[in-house]
Amino acid sequence: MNFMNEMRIEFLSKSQNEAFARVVVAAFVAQLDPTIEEITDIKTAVSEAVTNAIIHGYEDNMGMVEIKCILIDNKIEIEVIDKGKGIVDIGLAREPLYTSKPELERSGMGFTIMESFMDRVEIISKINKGTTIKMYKELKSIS
Amino acid sequence: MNFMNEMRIEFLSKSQNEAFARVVVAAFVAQLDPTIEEITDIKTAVSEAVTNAIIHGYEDNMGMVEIKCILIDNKIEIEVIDKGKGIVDIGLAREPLYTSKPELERSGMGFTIMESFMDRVEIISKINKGTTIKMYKELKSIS
Amino acid sequence: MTLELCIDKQTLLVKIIGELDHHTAEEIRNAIDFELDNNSVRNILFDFSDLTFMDSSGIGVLMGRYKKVSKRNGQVGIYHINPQVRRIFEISGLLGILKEYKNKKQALENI
Amino acid sequence: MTLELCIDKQTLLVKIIGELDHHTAEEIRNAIDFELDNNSVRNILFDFSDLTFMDSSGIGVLMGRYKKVSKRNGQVGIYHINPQVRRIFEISGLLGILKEYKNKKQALENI
Ligand SMILES: Nc1ncnc2c1ncn2[C@@H]1O[C@H](COP(=O)(O)OP(=O)(O)O)[C@@H](O)[C@H]1O
Ligand SMILES: Nc1ncnc2c1ncn2[C@@H]1O[C@H](COP(=O)(O)OP(=O)(O)O)[C@@H](O)[C@H]1O
Repeated sequence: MNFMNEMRIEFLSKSQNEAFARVVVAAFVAQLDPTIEEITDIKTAVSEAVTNAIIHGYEDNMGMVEIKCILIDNKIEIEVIDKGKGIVDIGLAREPLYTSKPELERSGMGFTIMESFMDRVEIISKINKGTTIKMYKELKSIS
Repeated sequence: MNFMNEMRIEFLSKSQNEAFARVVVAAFVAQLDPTIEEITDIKTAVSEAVTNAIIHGYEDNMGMVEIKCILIDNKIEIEVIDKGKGIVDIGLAREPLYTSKPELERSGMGFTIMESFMDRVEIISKINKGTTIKMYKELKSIS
Repeated sequence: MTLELCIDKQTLLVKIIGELDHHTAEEIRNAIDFELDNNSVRNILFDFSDLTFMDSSGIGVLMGRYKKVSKRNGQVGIYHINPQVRRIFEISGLLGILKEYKNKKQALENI
Repeated sequence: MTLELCIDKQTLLVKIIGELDHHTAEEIRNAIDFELDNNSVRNILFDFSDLTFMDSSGIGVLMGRYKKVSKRNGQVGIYHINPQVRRIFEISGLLGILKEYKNKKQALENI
Protein backbone atom coordinates (compact mmCIF):
# COMPACT_ATOMS: atom_id res chain seq x y z
CA MET A 1 0.00 0.00 0.00
CA ASN A 2 1.63 3.18 -1.19
CA PHE A 3 -1.11 5.74 -1.14
CA MET A 4 -4.04 6.14 1.19
CA ASN A 5 -6.47 8.97 1.74
CA GLU A 6 -9.91 9.30 3.21
CA MET A 7 -12.73 11.82 3.49
CA ARG A 8 -16.31 12.06 4.60
CA ILE A 9 -18.84 14.73 3.75
CA GLU A 10 -22.38 15.48 4.87
CA PHE A 11 -24.79 17.96 3.35
CA LEU A 12 -28.49 18.83 3.33
CA SER A 13 -30.73 16.89 0.93
CA LYS A 14 -31.22 19.91 -1.34
CA SER A 15 -31.05 19.45 -5.06
CA GLN A 16 -28.41 22.18 -5.51
CA ASN A 17 -26.04 19.99 -3.51
CA GLU A 18 -26.02 17.37 -6.28
CA ALA A 19 -23.55 19.45 -8.29
CA PHE A 20 -21.58 20.20 -5.11
CA ALA A 21 -21.28 16.48 -4.32
CA ARG A 22 -19.92 15.80 -7.80
CA VAL A 23 -17.29 18.54 -7.46
CA VAL A 24 -16.18 17.28 -4.03
CA VAL A 25 -15.73 13.67 -5.09
CA ALA A 26 -14.04 14.68 -8.36
CA ALA A 27 -11.60 16.97 -6.50
CA PHE A 28 -10.73 14.25 -4.00
CA VAL A 29 -10.28 11.50 -6.58
CA ALA A 30 -8.19 13.84 -8.75
CA GLN A 31 -5.25 13.17 -6.39
CA LEU A 32 -4.90 9.78 -8.09
CA ASP A 33 -4.51 11.40 -11.51
CA PRO A 34 -7.39 9.57 -13.22
CA THR A 35 -8.30 10.14 -16.87
CA ILE A 36 -11.06 12.62 -17.69
CA GLU A 37 -13.25 9.68 -18.67
CA GLU A 38 -12.70 7.99 -15.30
CA ILE A 39 -13.55 11.22 -13.46
CA THR A 40 -16.73 11.60 -15.50
CA ASP A 41 -17.75 8.00 -14.78
CA ILE A 42 -17.33 8.59 -11.05
CA LYS A 43 -19.15 11.94 -11.12
CA THR A 44 -22.07 10.35 -12.95
CA ALA A 45 -22.34 7.42 -10.52
CA VAL A 46 -22.15 9.78 -7.50
CA SER A 47 -24.77 12.02 -9.07
CA GLU A 48 -27.16 9.06 -9.44
CA ALA A 49 -26.72 7.88 -5.86
CA VAL A 50 -26.99 11.37 -4.35
CA THR A 51 -30.06 12.20 -6.43
CA ASN A 52 -31.69 8.95 -5.26
CA ALA A 53 -30.95 9.79 -1.62
CA ILE A 54 -32.57 13.20 -2.09
CA ILE A 55 -35.68 12.24 -4.07
CA HIS A 56 -36.35 8.65 -2.99
CA GLY A 57 -34.67 8.48 0.42
CA TYR A 58 -35.87 11.77 1.88
CA GLU A 59 -38.72 12.56 -0.57
CA ASP A 60 -40.06 15.94 0.53
CA ASN A 61 -38.30 16.00 3.90
CA MET A 62 -34.92 17.52 4.70
CA GLY A 63 -32.19 15.19 5.87
CA MET A 64 -28.44 14.77 5.65
CA VAL A 65 -26.77 12.90 2.80
CA GLU A 66 -23.34 11.49 3.59
CA ILE A 67 -20.54 10.48 1.26
CA LYS A 68 -17.48 8.52 2.36
CA CYS A 69 -14.57 8.17 0.01
CA ILE A 70 -11.49 6.03 0.52
CA LEU A 71 -8.52 5.90 -1.84
CA ILE A 72 -6.03 3.03 -1.57
CA ASP A 73 -3.40 2.87 -4.28
CA ASN A 74 -5.44 2.95 -7.49
CA LYS A 75 -8.67 1.77 -5.86
CA ILE A 76 -11.61 4.01 -5.06
CA GLU A 77 -14.41 3.15 -2.64
CA ILE A 78 -17.39 5.51 -2.41
CA GLU A 79 -20.34 5.20 -0.06
CA VAL A 80 -23.48 7.33 -0.40
CA ILE A 81 -25.64 7.13 2.70
CA ASP A 82 -29.08 8.42 3.61
CA LYS A 83 -31.22 7.88 6.69
CA GLY A 84 -34.42 8.01 4.68
CA LYS A 85 -37.22 5.61 3.91
CA GLY A 86 -35.22 2.69 2.56
CA ILE A 87 -35.80 0.38 -0.40
CA VAL A 88 -38.59 -2.21 -0.21
CA ASP A 89 -37.35 -4.57 -2.93
CA ILE A 90 -33.67 -4.20 -3.82
CA GLY A 91 -33.89 -6.72 -6.68
CA LEU A 92 -36.68 -4.72 -8.29
CA ALA A 93 -34.90 -1.40 -7.66
CA ARG A 94 -31.82 -2.63 -9.55
CA GLU A 95 -33.86 -3.55 -12.63
CA PRO A 96 -33.35 -1.27 -15.62
CA LEU A 97 -36.33 1.03 -16.22
CA TYR A 98 -37.94 0.31 -12.85
CA THR A 99 -38.85 3.49 -11.00
CA SER A 100 -41.26 4.13 -8.15
CA LYS A 101 -41.62 7.75 -9.26
CA PRO A 102 -42.65 7.81 -12.95
CA GLU A 103 -44.73 10.91 -12.16
CA LEU A 104 -41.43 12.78 -11.59
CA GLU A 105 -40.18 11.57 -14.99
CA ARG A 106 -37.56 9.34 -13.38
CA SER A 107 -36.20 6.91 -15.94
CA GLY A 108 -35.41 3.99 -13.65
CA MET A 109 -31.89 3.88 -15.08
CA GLY A 110 -29.98 5.17 -12.03
CA PHE A 111 -28.71 1.83 -10.70
CA THR A 112 -28.01 0.57 -14.22
CA ILE A 113 -25.79 3.60 -14.84
CA MET A 114 -23.99 3.24 -11.50
CA GLU A 115 -23.31 -0.41 -12.33
CA SER A 116 -21.98 0.28 -15.78
CA PHE A 117 -19.83 3.28 -14.75
CA MET A 118 -18.32 1.64 -11.66
CA ASP A 119 -16.78 -1.84 -11.23
CA ARG A 120 -19.18 -2.95 -8.52
CA VAL A 121 -22.24 -1.55 -6.70
CA GLU A 122 -23.62 -2.83 -3.39
CA ILE A 123 -26.98 -1.77 -1.94
CA ILE A 124 -27.67 -2.02 1.78
CA SER A 125 -31.09 -0.79 2.85
CA LYS A 126 -33.54 -1.03 5.72
CA ILE A 127 -37.10 0.26 5.66
CA ASN A 128 -37.40 3.56 7.53
CA LYS A 129 -33.71 3.38 8.50
CA GLY A 130 -32.07 4.36 5.25
CA THR A 131 -29.92 3.24 2.36
CA THR A 132 -26.20 2.86 1.78
CA ILE A 133 -24.82 2.54 -1.74
CA LYS A 134 -21.23 1.25 -1.91
CA MET A 135 -19.42 1.68 -5.19
CA TYR A 136 -15.97 0.50 -6.18
CA LYS A 137 -13.70 1.42 -9.06
CA GLU A 138 -10.12 0.59 -9.88
CA LEU A 139 -8.36 3.16 -12.00
CA LYS A 140 -6.91 1.41 -15.04
CA SER A 141 -4.87 4.49 -15.93
CA ILE A 142 -2.59 4.07 -12.92
CA SER A 143 -2.69 0.35 -12.10
CA MET B 1 -34.27 33.90 5.99
CA ASN B 2 -34.43 33.05 2.31
CA PHE B 3 -31.52 30.76 1.71
CA MET B 4 -29.98 28.17 3.96
CA ASN B 5 -27.54 25.40 3.28
CA GLU B 6 -25.17 23.36 5.36
CA MET B 7 -22.31 20.89 4.96
CA ARG B 8 -19.67 19.15 7.00
CA ILE B 9 -16.51 17.48 5.77
CA GLU B 10 -13.81 15.41 7.40
CA PHE B 11 -10.48 14.36 5.91
CA LEU B 12 -7.08 13.00 6.96
CA SER B 13 -4.49 15.52 8.15
CA LYS B 14 -2.38 15.09 5.01
CA SER B 15 -0.94 18.15 3.36
CA GLN B 16 -2.39 17.27 -0.06
CA ASN B 17 -5.84 17.75 1.49
CA GLU B 18 -5.18 21.49 1.97
CA ALA B 19 -5.93 22.13 -1.71
CA PHE B 20 -8.91 19.76 -1.52
CA ALA B 21 -10.34 21.68 1.47
CA ARG B 22 -10.09 24.96 -0.46
CA VAL B 23 -11.91 23.49 -3.47
CA VAL B 24 -14.70 22.06 -1.29
CA VAL B 25 -15.40 25.29 0.58
CA ALA B 26 -15.14 27.37 -2.60
CA ALA B 27 -17.59 25.06 -4.41
CA PHE B 28 -20.08 25.21 -1.54
CA VAL B 29 -19.90 28.97 -1.07
CA ALA B 30 -20.19 29.47 -4.85
CA GLN B 31 -23.96 28.84 -4.48
CA LEU B 32 -24.23 32.36 -3.04
CA ASP B 33 -22.64 33.89 -6.15
CA PRO B 34 -19.77 35.70 -4.41
CA THR B 35 -17.21 37.78 -6.29
CA ILE B 36 -13.90 36.15 -7.24
CA GLU B 37 -12.21 38.29 -4.60
CA GLU B 38 -14.60 37.07 -1.89
CA ILE B 39 -13.99 33.44 -2.92
CA THR B 40 -10.23 33.99 -2.79
CA ASP B 41 -10.48 35.57 0.67
CA ILE B 42 -12.41 32.57 1.95
CA LYS B 43 -10.09 30.05 0.31
CA THR B 44 -7.08 31.77 1.86
CA ALA B 45 -8.58 31.84 5.36
CA VAL B 46 -9.62 28.17 5.10
CA SER B 47 -6.14 27.26 3.86
CA GLU B 48 -4.57 28.94 6.92
CA ALA B 49 -6.84 27.20 9.40
CA VAL B 50 -6.54 23.76 7.76
CA THR B 51 -2.75 24.06 7.49
CA ASN B 52 -2.59 24.96 11.20
CA ALA B 53 -4.70 21.93 12.11
CA ILE B 54 -2.34 19.70 10.14
CA ILE B 55 1.04 21.08 11.23
CA HIS B 56 0.32 22.50 14.70
CA GLY B 57 -2.70 20.49 15.81
CA TYR B 58 -1.61 17.02 14.71
CA GLU B 59 2.11 17.66 14.17
CA ASP B 60 3.53 14.37 12.87
CA ASN B 61 0.49 12.27 13.77
CA MET B 62 -2.46 11.46 11.54
CA GLY B 63 -5.86 12.72 12.60
CA MET B 64 -9.09 13.97 11.09
CA VAL B 65 -9.65 17.62 10.21
CA GLU B 66 -13.28 18.72 10.10
CA ILE B 67 -14.84 21.68 8.34
CA LYS B 68 -18.41 22.82 8.94
CA CYS B 69 -19.92 25.40 6.67
CA ILE B 70 -23.29 27.10 7.08
CA LEU B 71 -24.80 29.55 4.61
CA ILE B 72 -27.68 31.77 5.71
CA ASP B 73 -28.76 34.42 3.24
CA ASN B 74 -25.51 36.24 2.45
CA LYS B 75 -23.75 35.12 5.63
CA ILE B 76 -21.08 32.43 5.74
CA GLU B 77 -19.96 30.63 8.87
CA ILE B 78 -16.99 28.27 8.65
CA GLU B 79 -15.57 26.11 11.42
CA VAL B 80 -12.25 24.29 11.11
CA ILE B 81 -11.84 21.70 13.84
CA ASP B 82 -8.99 19.44 14.92
CA LYS B 83 -8.67 17.08 17.88
CA GLY B 84 -4.96 17.75 18.21
CA LYS B 85 -2.74 19.27 20.84
CA GLY B 86 -4.50 22.57 21.38
CA ILE B 87 -3.15 26.12 21.79
CA VAL B 88 -1.39 27.05 25.05
CA ASP B 89 -1.72 30.83 24.79
CA ILE B 90 -4.41 32.04 22.41
CA GLY B 91 -3.47 35.70 22.86
CA LEU B 92 0.11 34.98 21.86
CA ALA B 93 -0.97 32.75 18.96
CA ARG B 94 -3.04 35.60 17.49
CA GLU B 95 -0.08 37.99 17.51
CA PRO B 96 1.34 38.79 14.07
CA LEU B 97 4.69 37.06 13.46
CA TYR B 98 4.38 34.74 16.46
CA THR B 99 5.03 31.14 15.51
CA SER B 100 5.94 28.10 17.58
CA LYS B 101 7.55 26.47 14.54
CA PRO B 102 10.12 28.89 13.08
CA GLU B 103 12.25 25.85 12.14
CA LEU B 104 9.54 24.94 9.61
CA GLU B 105 9.74 28.47 8.17
CA ARG B 106 6.26 29.31 9.41
CA SER B 107 5.71 33.06 9.26
CA GLY B 108 3.36 33.48 12.19
CA MET B 109 0.93 35.36 9.92
CA GLY B 110 -1.80 32.73 9.70
CA PHE B 111 -4.23 34.21 12.21
CA THR B 112 -3.51 37.75 11.02
CA ILE B 113 -4.47 36.71 7.47
CA MET B 114 -7.62 34.91 8.65
CA GLU B 115 -8.64 38.04 10.56
CA SER B 116 -8.05 40.40 7.69
CA PHE B 117 -9.71 38.18 5.05
CA MET B 118 -12.79 37.32 7.14
CA ASP B 119 -15.10 39.59 9.18
CA ARG B 120 -14.50 37.81 12.47
CA VAL B 121 -12.38 34.92 13.79
CA GLU B 122 -12.98 33.05 17.05
CA ILE B 123 -10.52 30.58 18.54
CA ILE B 124 -11.68 27.87 20.95
CA SER B 125 -8.94 25.54 22.17
CA LYS B 126 -8.20 23.05 24.92
CA ILE B 127 -4.81 21.49 25.57
CA ASN B 128 -4.67 17.92 24.26
CA LYS B 129 -8.34 18.12 23.21
CA GLY B 130 -8.07 20.23 20.09
CA THR B 131 -8.84 23.52 18.45
CA THR B 132 -11.87 25.02 16.73
CA ILE B 133 -11.52 28.09 14.53
CA LYS B 134 -14.82 29.84 13.75
CA MET B 135 -14.80 32.35 10.94
CA TYR B 136 -17.58 34.60 9.71
CA LYS B 137 -18.01 36.58 6.53
CA GLU B 138 -20.92 38.50 5.08
CA LEU B 139 -20.90 38.75 1.32
CA LYS B 140 -21.16 42.40 0.37
CA SER B 141 -21.82 41.50 -3.25
CA ILE B 142 -25.25 40.08 -2.47
CA SER B 143 -26.35 41.86 0.70
CA MET C 1 -27.21 26.01 -16.35
CA THR C 2 -28.41 28.38 -19.04
CA LEU C 3 -31.05 27.59 -21.62
CA GLU C 4 -31.32 28.98 -25.13
CA LEU C 5 -34.64 28.42 -26.85
CA CYS C 6 -35.73 29.45 -30.33
CA ILE C 7 -38.30 28.32 -32.86
CA ASP C 8 -37.53 27.53 -36.51
CA LYS C 9 -40.75 26.81 -38.42
CA GLN C 10 -42.28 23.79 -36.64
CA THR C 11 -39.19 22.96 -34.61
CA LEU C 12 -38.24 24.12 -31.13
CA LEU C 13 -34.46 24.44 -30.81
CA VAL C 14 -33.13 23.84 -27.30
CA LYS C 15 -29.53 24.49 -26.37
CA ILE C 16 -28.51 23.50 -22.83
CA ILE C 17 -25.38 25.26 -21.61
CA GLY C 18 -24.00 23.61 -18.47
CA GLU C 19 -25.20 20.60 -16.52
CA LEU C 20 -28.39 18.54 -16.82
CA ASP C 21 -29.10 16.82 -13.51
CA HIS C 22 -32.14 16.43 -11.25
CA HIS C 23 -31.65 20.01 -9.98
CA THR C 24 -31.63 21.67 -13.41
CA ALA C 25 -34.09 19.22 -15.03
CA GLU C 26 -37.16 21.00 -13.70
CA GLU C 27 -36.25 24.36 -15.20
CA ILE C 28 -35.45 22.74 -18.55
CA ARG C 29 -38.70 20.73 -18.54
CA ASN C 30 -40.82 23.75 -17.62
CA ALA C 31 -39.28 26.00 -20.24
CA ILE C 32 -39.72 23.45 -23.03
CA ASP C 33 -43.28 22.54 -22.01
CA PHE C 34 -44.24 26.21 -21.92
CA GLU C 35 -43.15 26.57 -25.55
CA LEU C 36 -44.93 23.35 -26.54
CA ASP C 37 -48.16 24.50 -24.90
CA ASN C 38 -48.09 28.02 -26.33
CA ASN C 39 -46.70 27.60 -29.82
CA SER C 40 -47.55 25.40 -32.76
CA VAL C 41 -44.29 23.48 -32.69
CA ARG C 42 -44.16 19.82 -33.60
CA ASN C 43 -40.53 18.82 -33.18
CA ILE C 44 -37.83 19.44 -30.60
CA LEU C 45 -34.18 19.63 -31.56
CA PHE C 46 -31.54 19.50 -28.81
CA ASP C 47 -28.12 21.06 -29.31
CA PHE C 48 -25.80 19.27 -26.86
CA SER C 49 -22.55 21.07 -27.84
CA ASP C 50 -22.31 22.89 -24.52
CA LEU C 51 -23.79 20.26 -22.23
CA THR C 52 -20.98 19.64 -19.71
CA PHE C 53 -22.66 16.87 -17.68
CA MET C 54 -25.74 14.65 -17.83
CA ASP C 55 -27.03 11.84 -15.64
CA SER C 56 -30.21 9.73 -15.77
CA SER C 57 -32.34 12.76 -14.94
CA GLY C 58 -31.59 13.78 -18.53
CA ILE C 59 -33.05 10.51 -19.82
CA GLY C 60 -36.25 11.37 -17.99
CA VAL C 61 -36.41 14.85 -19.50
CA LEU C 62 -35.80 13.57 -23.04
CA MET C 63 -38.25 10.63 -22.71
CA GLY C 64 -40.92 12.95 -21.30
CA ARG C 65 -40.55 15.41 -24.18
CA TYR C 66 -40.52 12.52 -26.67
CA LYS C 67 -43.87 11.32 -25.37
CA LYS C 68 -45.33 14.82 -25.64
CA VAL C 69 -44.29 15.50 -29.23
CA SER C 70 -45.12 11.94 -30.35
CA LYS C 71 -48.76 12.74 -29.65
CA ARG C 72 -48.58 15.49 -32.29
CA ASN C 73 -46.65 13.22 -34.68
CA GLY C 74 -43.48 15.21 -34.04
CA GLN C 75 -39.93 14.05 -33.50
CA VAL C 76 -37.11 14.66 -31.07
CA GLY C 77 -33.75 15.26 -32.72
CA ILE C 78 -30.34 15.79 -31.21
CA TYR C 79 -26.83 16.71 -32.33
CA HIS C 80 -23.29 17.12 -30.94
CA ILE C 81 -23.46 14.42 -28.27
CA ASN C 82 -20.23 13.93 -26.30
CA PRO C 83 -18.91 10.42 -25.49
CA GLN C 84 -20.17 10.39 -21.86
CA VAL C 85 -23.69 11.35 -22.90
CA ARG C 86 -23.57 8.87 -25.79
CA ARG C 87 -22.83 6.05 -23.32
CA ILE C 88 -25.84 7.04 -21.23
CA PHE C 89 -27.97 7.11 -24.39
CA GLU C 90 -26.71 3.67 -25.38
CA ILE C 91 -27.34 2.12 -21.97
CA SER C 92 -30.85 3.52 -21.84
CA GLY C 93 -31.80 2.75 -25.43
CA LEU C 94 -32.57 6.41 -26.10
CA LEU C 95 -30.62 6.39 -29.37
CA GLY C 96 -33.27 4.10 -30.85
CA ILE C 97 -35.99 6.68 -30.17
CA LEU C 98 -34.30 10.02 -30.82
CA LYS C 99 -33.03 11.02 -34.25
CA GLU C 100 -29.36 11.86 -34.17
CA TYR C 101 -27.96 14.39 -36.63
CA LYS C 102 -24.45 15.54 -37.44
CA ASN C 103 -25.14 19.24 -36.96
CA LYS C 104 -27.80 21.92 -36.87
CA LYS C 105 -28.03 22.33 -40.64
CA GLN C 106 -28.50 18.63 -41.34
CA ALA C 107 -30.99 18.41 -38.48
CA LEU C 108 -33.20 21.30 -39.60
CA GLU C 109 -33.26 19.99 -43.19
CA ASN C 110 -34.29 16.47 -42.20
CA ILE C 111 -36.41 16.63 -39.05
CA MET D 1 2.31 22.94 -8.92
CA THR D 2 5.09 23.09 -11.50
CA LEU D 3 8.38 24.90 -11.05
CA GLU D 4 10.52 26.49 -13.74
CA LEU D 5 14.06 27.36 -12.71
CA CYS D 6 16.79 28.99 -14.74
CA ILE D 7 19.91 31.00 -14.06
CA ASP D 8 20.73 34.32 -15.69
CA LYS D 9 24.21 35.49 -14.67
CA GLN D 10 24.08 35.81 -10.87
CA THR D 11 20.30 35.54 -10.63
CA LEU D 12 18.16 32.46 -10.13
CA LEU D 13 14.83 32.86 -11.90
CA VAL D 14 11.94 31.00 -10.28
CA LYS D 15 8.54 30.69 -11.92
CA ILE D 16 5.84 28.99 -9.83
CA ILE D 17 2.98 27.65 -11.93
CA GLY D 18 0.01 26.74 -9.73
CA GLU D 19 -0.51 27.03 -6.00
CA LEU D 20 1.92 27.88 -3.21
CA ASP D 21 0.67 26.43 0.07
CA HIS D 22 2.18 24.36 2.88
CA HIS D 23 1.95 21.22 0.72
CA THR D 24 3.86 22.64 -2.26
CA ALA D 25 6.19 24.87 -0.19
CA GLU D 26 8.61 22.07 0.60
CA GLU D 27 9.24 21.17 -3.03
CA ILE D 28 9.74 24.84 -3.92
CA ARG D 29 12.08 25.42 -0.99
CA ASN D 30 14.16 22.32 -1.75
CA ALA D 31 14.51 23.11 -5.44
CA ILE D 32 15.61 26.70 -4.79
CA ASP D 33 18.01 25.77 -2.00
CA PHE D 34 19.59 23.11 -4.18
CA GLU D 35 20.39 25.74 -6.80
CA LEU D 36 21.66 28.18 -4.16
CA ASP D 37 23.95 25.52 -2.71
CA ASN D 38 25.29 24.29 -6.02
CA ASN D 39 25.62 27.40 -8.13
CA SER D 40 27.21 30.77 -7.66
CA VAL D 41 23.93 32.69 -7.71
CA ARG D 42 23.45 35.75 -5.56
CA ASN D 43 19.90 36.89 -6.28
CA ILE D 44 16.53 35.21 -6.63
CA LEU D 45 13.87 36.59 -8.92
CA PHE D 46 10.32 35.27 -8.61
CA ASP D 47 7.94 35.37 -11.57
CA PHE D 48 4.43 35.25 -10.06
CA SER D 49 2.48 35.52 -13.35
CA ASP D 50 1.15 31.97 -13.09
CA LEU D 51 0.80 31.70 -9.33
CA THR D 52 -2.88 30.89 -8.85
CA PHE D 53 -2.98 30.84 -5.04
CA MET D 54 -0.74 31.73 -2.11
CA ASP D 55 -1.25 31.68 1.65
CA SER D 56 1.09 32.45 4.57
CA SER D 57 3.22 29.40 3.77
CA GLY D 58 4.42 31.51 0.84
CA ILE D 59 5.57 34.25 3.20
CA GLY D 60 7.68 31.66 5.00
CA VAL D 61 9.26 30.45 1.75
CA LEU D 62 10.07 33.99 0.60
CA MET D 63 11.39 35.13 3.99
CA GLY D 64 13.55 32.01 4.27
CA ARG D 65 15.09 32.57 0.81
CA TYR D 66 15.56 36.27 1.62
CA LYS D 67 17.60 35.35 4.70
CA LYS D 68 19.74 32.98 2.68
CA VAL D 69 20.64 35.36 -0.13
CA SER D 70 21.09 38.30 2.25
CA LYS D 71 24.08 36.48 3.70
CA ARG D 72 25.71 36.67 0.25
CA ASN D 73 24.64 40.26 -0.18
CA GLY D 74 22.07 39.21 -2.74
CA GLN D 75 18.50 40.38 -3.24
CA VAL D 76 15.08 38.84 -3.72
CA GLY D 77 13.06 40.37 -6.54
CA ILE D 78 9.55 39.68 -7.70
CA TYR D 79 7.25 40.67 -10.56
CA HIS D 80 3.66 40.18 -11.75
CA ILE D 81 1.99 39.97 -8.35
CA ASN D 82 -1.80 39.56 -8.44
CA PRO D 83 -4.06 41.53 -6.07
CA GLN D 84 -4.63 38.65 -3.61
CA VAL D 85 -0.91 37.99 -3.23
CA ARG D 86 -0.25 41.74 -2.97
CA ARG D 87 -2.61 41.93 0.01
CA ILE D 88 -0.76 39.11 1.74
CA PHE D 89 2.52 40.90 1.03
CA GLU D 90 1.14 44.14 2.45
CA ILE D 91 -0.21 42.53 5.62
CA SER D 92 3.07 40.75 6.25
CA GLY D 93 5.36 43.66 5.41
CA LEU D 94 7.13 41.60 2.74
CA LEU D 95 6.91 44.41 0.20
CA GLY D 96 9.39 46.39 2.30
CA ILE D 97 11.98 43.63 2.01
CA LEU D 98 11.55 42.29 -1.51
CA LYS D 99 12.23 44.41 -4.58
CA GLU D 100 9.22 44.62 -6.81
CA TYR D 101 9.68 45.06 -10.56
CA LYS D 102 7.28 45.66 -13.41
CA ASN D 103 8.46 42.76 -15.54
CA LYS D 104 11.30 40.36 -16.24
CA LYS D 105 13.30 42.79 -18.38
CA GLN D 106 13.20 45.59 -15.81
CA ALA D 107 14.01 43.11 -13.04
CA LEU D 108 17.06 41.56 -14.73
CA GLU D 109 18.46 44.99 -15.59
CA ASN D 110 18.14 46.35 -12.07
CA ILE D 111 18.58 43.50 -9.61
N1 LIG E 1 -31.75 6.07 -1.60
C1 LIG E 1 -32.93 5.48 -1.87
N2 LIG E 1 -33.91 5.43 -0.95
C2 LIG E 1 -35.09 4.83 -1.22
N3 LIG E 1 -35.40 4.26 -2.41
C3 LIG E 1 -34.46 4.27 -3.38
C4 LIG E 1 -33.18 4.88 -3.17
N4 LIG E 1 -32.47 4.74 -4.30
C5 LIG E 1 -33.25 4.08 -5.16
N5 LIG E 1 -34.45 3.79 -4.63
C6 LIG E 1 -35.56 3.05 -5.28
O1 LIG E 1 -35.03 2.34 -6.39
C7 LIG E 1 -35.71 2.71 -7.60
C8 LIG E 1 -34.78 2.63 -8.79
O2 LIG E 1 -33.73 3.59 -8.68
P1 LIG E 1 -32.98 4.11 -10.00
O3 LIG E 1 -32.53 2.94 -10.80
O4 LIG E 1 -31.93 5.06 -9.58
O5 LIG E 1 -34.10 4.84 -10.84
P2 LIG E 1 -34.87 6.25 -10.62
O6 LIG E 1 -34.10 7.10 -9.67
O7 LIG E 1 -34.93 6.83 -11.96
O8 LIG E 1 -36.23 5.92 -10.06
C9 LIG E 1 -36.24 4.09 -7.30
O9 LIG E 1 -37.33 4.43 -8.15
C10 LIG E 1 -36.63 3.98 -5.83
O10 LIG E 1 -37.87 3.36 -5.68
N1 LIG F 1 -4.84 24.16 15.23
C1 LIG F 1 -3.82 24.50 16.04
N2 LIG F 1 -3.41 23.64 17.02
C2 LIG F 1 -2.39 23.96 17.85
N3 LIG F 1 -1.71 25.13 17.79
C3 LIG F 1 -2.08 26.04 16.84
C4 LIG F 1 -3.13 25.77 15.94
N4 LIG F 1 -3.27 26.85 15.12
C5 LIG F 1 -2.35 27.73 15.52
N5 LIG F 1 -1.62 27.27 16.54
C6 LIG F 1 -0.52 27.98 17.25
O1 LIG F 1 -0.63 29.37 16.96
C7 LIG F 1 0.57 29.84 16.37
C8 LIG F 1 0.29 30.97 15.40
O2 LIG F 1 -0.45 30.49 14.29
P1 LIG F 1 -0.38 31.27 12.90
O3 LIG F 1 -0.65 32.72 13.13
O4 LIG F 1 -1.26 30.57 11.93
O5 LIG F 1 1.14 31.15 12.45
P2 LIG F 1 2.00 29.92 11.89
O6 LIG F 1 1.07 28.84 11.39
O7 LIG F 1 2.79 30.52 10.78
O8 LIG F 1 2.85 29.45 13.03
C9 LIG F 1 1.22 28.62 15.76
O9 LIG F 1 2.60 28.76 15.58
C10 LIG F 1 0.85 27.53 16.78
O10 LIG F 1 1.70 27.57 17.89
